[in-house]
Amino acid sequence: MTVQSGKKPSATATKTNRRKMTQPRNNKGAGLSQAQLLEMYHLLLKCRLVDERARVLFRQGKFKGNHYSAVGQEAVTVGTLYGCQPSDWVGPSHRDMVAALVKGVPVKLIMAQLYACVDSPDRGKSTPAHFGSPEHNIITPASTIAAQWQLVTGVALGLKMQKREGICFAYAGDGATSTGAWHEAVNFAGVHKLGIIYVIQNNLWAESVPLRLQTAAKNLADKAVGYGMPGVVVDGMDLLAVHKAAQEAVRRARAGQGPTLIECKTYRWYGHSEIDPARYRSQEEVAAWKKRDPIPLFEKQLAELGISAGSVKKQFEDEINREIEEAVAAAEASPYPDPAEAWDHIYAE
Amino acid sequence: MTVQSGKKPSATATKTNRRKMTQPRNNKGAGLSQAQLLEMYHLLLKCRLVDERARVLFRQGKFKGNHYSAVGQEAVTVGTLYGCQPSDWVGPSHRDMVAALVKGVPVKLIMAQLYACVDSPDRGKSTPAHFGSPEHNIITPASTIAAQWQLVTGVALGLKMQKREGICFAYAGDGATSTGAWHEAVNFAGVHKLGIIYVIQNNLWAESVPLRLQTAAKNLADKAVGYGMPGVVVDGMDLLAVHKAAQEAVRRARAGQGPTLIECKTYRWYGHSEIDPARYRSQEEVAAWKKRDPIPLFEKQLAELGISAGSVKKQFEDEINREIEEAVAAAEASPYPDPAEAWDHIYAE
Amino acid sequence: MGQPVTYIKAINQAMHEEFERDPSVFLLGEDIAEGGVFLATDGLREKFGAERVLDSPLAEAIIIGACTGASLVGMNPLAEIQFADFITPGVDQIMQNVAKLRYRSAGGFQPHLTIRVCCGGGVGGGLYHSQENAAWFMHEPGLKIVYPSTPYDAKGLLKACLRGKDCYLYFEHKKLYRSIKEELPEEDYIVPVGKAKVRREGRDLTILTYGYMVQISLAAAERMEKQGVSCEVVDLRTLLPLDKEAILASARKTSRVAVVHEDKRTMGIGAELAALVQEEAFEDLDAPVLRITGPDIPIMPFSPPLEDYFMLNPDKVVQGLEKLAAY
Amino acid sequence: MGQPVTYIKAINQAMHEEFERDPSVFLLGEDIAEGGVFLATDGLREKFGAERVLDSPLAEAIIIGACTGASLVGMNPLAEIQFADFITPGVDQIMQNVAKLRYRSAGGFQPHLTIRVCCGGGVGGGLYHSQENAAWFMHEPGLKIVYPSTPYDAKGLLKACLRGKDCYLYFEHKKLYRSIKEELPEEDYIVPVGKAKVRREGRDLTILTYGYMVQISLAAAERMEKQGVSCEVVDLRTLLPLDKEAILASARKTSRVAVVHEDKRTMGIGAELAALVQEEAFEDLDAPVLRITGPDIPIMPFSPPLEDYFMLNPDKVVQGLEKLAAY
Ligand SMILES: Cc1ncc(C[n+]2csc(CCOP(=O)(O)OP(=O)(O)O)c2C)c(N)n1
Ligand SMILES: Cc1ncc(C[n+]2csc(CCOP(=O)(O)OP(=O)(O)O)c2C)c(N)n1
Ligand SMILES: [Mg+2]
Ligand SMILES: [Mg+2]
Repeated sequence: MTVQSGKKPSATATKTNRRKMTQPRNNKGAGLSQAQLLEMYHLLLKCRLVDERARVLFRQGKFKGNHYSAVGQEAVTVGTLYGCQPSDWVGPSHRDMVAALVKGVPVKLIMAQLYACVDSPDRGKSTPAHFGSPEHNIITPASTIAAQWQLVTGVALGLKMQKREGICFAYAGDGATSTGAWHEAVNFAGVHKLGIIYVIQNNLWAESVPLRLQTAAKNLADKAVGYGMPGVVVDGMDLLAVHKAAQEAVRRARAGQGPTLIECKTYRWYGHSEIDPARYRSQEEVAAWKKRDPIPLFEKQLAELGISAGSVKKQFEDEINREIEEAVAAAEASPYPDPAEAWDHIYAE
Repeated sequence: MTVQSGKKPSATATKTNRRKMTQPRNNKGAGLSQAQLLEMYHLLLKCRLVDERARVLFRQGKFKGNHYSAVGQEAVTVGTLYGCQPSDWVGPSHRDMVAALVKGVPVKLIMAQLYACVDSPDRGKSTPAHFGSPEHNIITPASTIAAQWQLVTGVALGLKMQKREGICFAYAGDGATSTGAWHEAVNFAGVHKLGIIYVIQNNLWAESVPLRLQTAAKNLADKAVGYGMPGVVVDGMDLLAVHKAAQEAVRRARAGQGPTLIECKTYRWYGHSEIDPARYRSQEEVAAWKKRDPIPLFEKQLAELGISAGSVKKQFEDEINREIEEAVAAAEASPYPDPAEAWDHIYAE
Repeated sequence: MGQPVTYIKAINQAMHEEFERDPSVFLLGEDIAEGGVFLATDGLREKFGAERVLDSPLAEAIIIGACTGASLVGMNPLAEIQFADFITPGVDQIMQNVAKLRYRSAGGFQPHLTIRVCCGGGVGGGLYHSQENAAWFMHEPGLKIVYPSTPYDAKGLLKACLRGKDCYLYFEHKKLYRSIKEELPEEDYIVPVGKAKVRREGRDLTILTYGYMVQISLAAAERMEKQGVSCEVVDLRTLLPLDKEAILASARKTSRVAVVHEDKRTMGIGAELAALVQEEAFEDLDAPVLRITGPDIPIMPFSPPLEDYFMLNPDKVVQGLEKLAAY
Repeated sequence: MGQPVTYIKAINQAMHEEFERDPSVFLLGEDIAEGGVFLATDGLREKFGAERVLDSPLAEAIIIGACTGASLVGMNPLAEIQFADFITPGVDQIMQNVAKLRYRSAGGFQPHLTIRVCCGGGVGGGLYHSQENAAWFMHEPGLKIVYPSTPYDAKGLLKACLRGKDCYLYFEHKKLYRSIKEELPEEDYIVPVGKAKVRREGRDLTILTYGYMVQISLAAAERMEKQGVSCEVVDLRTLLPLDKEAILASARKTSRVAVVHEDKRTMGIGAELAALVQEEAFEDLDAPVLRITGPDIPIMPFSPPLEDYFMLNPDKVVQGLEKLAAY
């Protein structure tokens, strides 16, 4: 199962990335072929399963640091990034570990990251939540919220100046929108009409801080007008809706028409991190959002399009679980870096 | 000529601050009495004359540092601050030296500031552009743009927590809106519904940087929606228009209804500072704006209201110039601080 | 004396008591109303209400800016920076307003606030939950910096800050939160800002240290004792302004001085201490002031062996002290 | 050798030449396209176009963040911080991304950029146009800090940064901009990062200094010579990493060391230098390392007598050196 199968495969996309474009029976499928829809379904499941596995591993004490689960938010990740090209860049937030999967990163690399072993892209330097992969143009994020938002804005500037192929995807939560770093970056991209899609994962909470204490704005996407760019609010549980909104933003970005700010209303099922019991949220609130689980929701959409998810689910899950278990085994077997590596990579020369 | 003569004099306003409320002949006068309108006119002239005098003094080498002239922008200053109470606070920008006049500061203190002598409120510590007066609740601003915007937001928070009388006025330019500090402050005030009026002096330029390189927003006031507060665009050359917009914001603030963001479209006649020849602006642009000089514009408005500015202008100017010359003489005569004062006021204890 | 309490409980108690004592105290920070990651602020909102215990937007500059402003109209603000790593967006306010407003207004405006900063490594927190960066702020007269090493001091220093009139950075090391307990006096007390404390008397050499490293240094001193080297451990407690008298007295007494800190070496706090001691006690020194510190690498890496490599421990400190004693 | 040029002209030339040489060089900063307050960037936009000479919004963090990001895709960014005083809003990016991205990605991402920072006092600029704050950044391995004192070095060091692969802070002292001239080679040259230079040979004592203070120190050395004291003046040129070899060689040669810097004393660069010298050359020292620095007050005040009080001058340096020589 590969992932860079956007509608317009770029020069760098491999042949195997291209799939037959069988249109589903009606136009609800956001112009996606059946194969693409199933690929998205596969990715949705993969994000879920890898994340849930990471939660278990953390609770088993298999890795240190922390885990920031994105379970519940998968439709945002898959919907925005699906179809992106190898030449595109991602500036992930602390909750975006699984975004790497959509960009084609093998589970093995992510597990290596959790285990902080030599096989991780950063050889154990960064924490699990701050996965990056140079090979996949996923920037290793700093923990300071919205710092990566600035960096990836800079990448978009560089790509534009170099007239190089590729656009950027920036991710951050509702809390991040309050930071000065966030504001400066979005404003800058507006001025320079950069090819970047800003995705706000509005999950209503920043740790224990509710949205109403974060900002008095009605919608976070309302902020876009202050930067002279389109702002879009989308149901972050609806994979196809997210994807449609994202594709319009992607089209604009690739056409040099500038950035878009997309607010996805979503929810994290679990605490801010695995050590947060999240008692500040009511059980009703959590239950209501869990009812809107993006996976069954997408299964229903697939059914409406005449595609039976049930017939592939087990196969997909098995495939994914096999990759996960192999990845865990590899990470378990991989050694920690040598302490002397602490001195590597301080300077280039 | 006093200045705290708002329509609702506070308990702290002195008797002499109250004036007879003679309504002008039609309602174009923004509900102001003839005496109040003339007082505003007096302040407008005063801001102009003090600023022009400062320019001359700087060019004569009478003081160091720099001067950031606000000539052209007086209607914003007078229009927003006129009627404010002694208990109200001001967070001025680097261009707001003359705002102090509207808050009732004698010219003497301002000249002392320019001369950096012991009679200045900060005994020569701060630069001319960063005039503050604790006695008048004018915060001595830092030079880092929008830093005072944060401070005065904090004052508004404190006033609210203490249930103390008083609201806040924050000033900054178009350039300042790009800073993270600006964003964080406005957003914070929105959440806490603080009693603060944010005034953007949009003079189209930040040093030599034109507005289109500052932000892609159509209007800077558009940013308000992103903070859940009203945003108002007003002709910053029209004193009465500014005052009306400000009074509505003041009403909201005093009633506990929260902050307002007011964008005043205005123009600085001269360079960014006295050392800036401002060649980056076209002569046509400058000429067009000079035609909209707020002083004759207000004189016309007065005339329409049946008030003859001409009959008082000379008297006002003489009065003001006398105060200025006395102030300059006093500043000239006042000594510099003793070098040992460099060690004062580092700590409270 | 009551029950033994942890360092974090002592901090929590200090806040509870000062909120009680002074109605103008309020707390502003991220994720604090529910008690916070470490439960430092536990119970405050329940007891004193959401008007005095404010969850702020995710924006460190305005946390500090708003507190500073509020202090000008009679509030007594306590700001929390959740992790020291995240103080950088607030550095502008700290450097340009907090540290300078009193000065540049010639005392016309008198800002005062306390900023609690949770810092330090050794808990597997990785790059951005381990920074120990008080050094950045020691270059700023106008600020005072305190850094307790025990529950007693944690409580007493926090109370001193909340009763003082200056602008305080209060660093608390997360590794200490639950690792040590101490019985605290029942009655009200403060620990004065600006005073170091000799934690262990010694004759042969002096260790200047603070925070979590006090524990490590005491353990190292214990081991040196067995080798016949008597170490004096001076807990600085206040980093700015330094208690020069106490520092120099001990340096003159033992003639050999080591500085122990967790943070990286170059321009760490040890630089100032070494410069000061050699400047003022040159004739008394039998050896150069030795810096035993974290390595000069950008940030504490995450992987356990890398973290271990970064962190000081009694072994590493003993190694340094042996060299110093043998000089 | 061509015409004598000023320090600022040398900076301007370096930029022109490197823009010419490397099409991936671009400049991002406030108020730079028109040439800037001091005309440092004069002529660049006219010659290389607005696509490579970008006036940024008023936002230091994104100036640095955008440059860092752009460097990841092959650009060679030159950022300008108009006044060192205004670097604080960008400190977050500098500390957390610029200095650490290479490290925390284990070299997977290779940021590189040059940040020009106009600093220093003595020009009547007052509190926020006089700060000299390189010290804040010396605690950050991952950064390199250069600080030229002559037109030759200004040009050569800027070129070295623009050809290097690391992240450079390039401090330029505004007092030097037009106060000294020097003939520069016609041919292309660089001054290597990391190498100090002896500006004046001497036998009796060493002055470690940099930037504008090199001029002041040379003047002071001149006067000491007349008193029969021969001073060696070492211009550090690079502050991070320090050229330890050159520093220690001179210290060992003269046995008496003074550090001269304009910035305030506590945790100023002199702290690290004093710590280093006593650490490595203790046995060679005949006197403690002396710090001759600005006073520990929050910021350079504006009023002329206060500014004079803050700024070092040859008189004050001579006073210090006399004490050191007499020790
Ligand atoms: C500058 C900064 N301040 C504080 C933190 C601590 N912190 C980590 S995540 C977080 C909340 C983030 O909320 P949001 O942006 O809504 O993202 P979410 O976690 O909900 O996905 C905070 C405060 C940080 N990482 N960086
Ligand atoms: C943080 C910061 N960066 C840069 C500067 C230098 N600077 C002083 S005024 C100014 C332009 C301000 O423009 P604007 O906000 O539009 O106000 P105006 O001068 O037009 O009134 C700049 C960049 C500063 N004072 N603070
Ligand atoms: Mg959130
Ligand atoms: Mg402007």
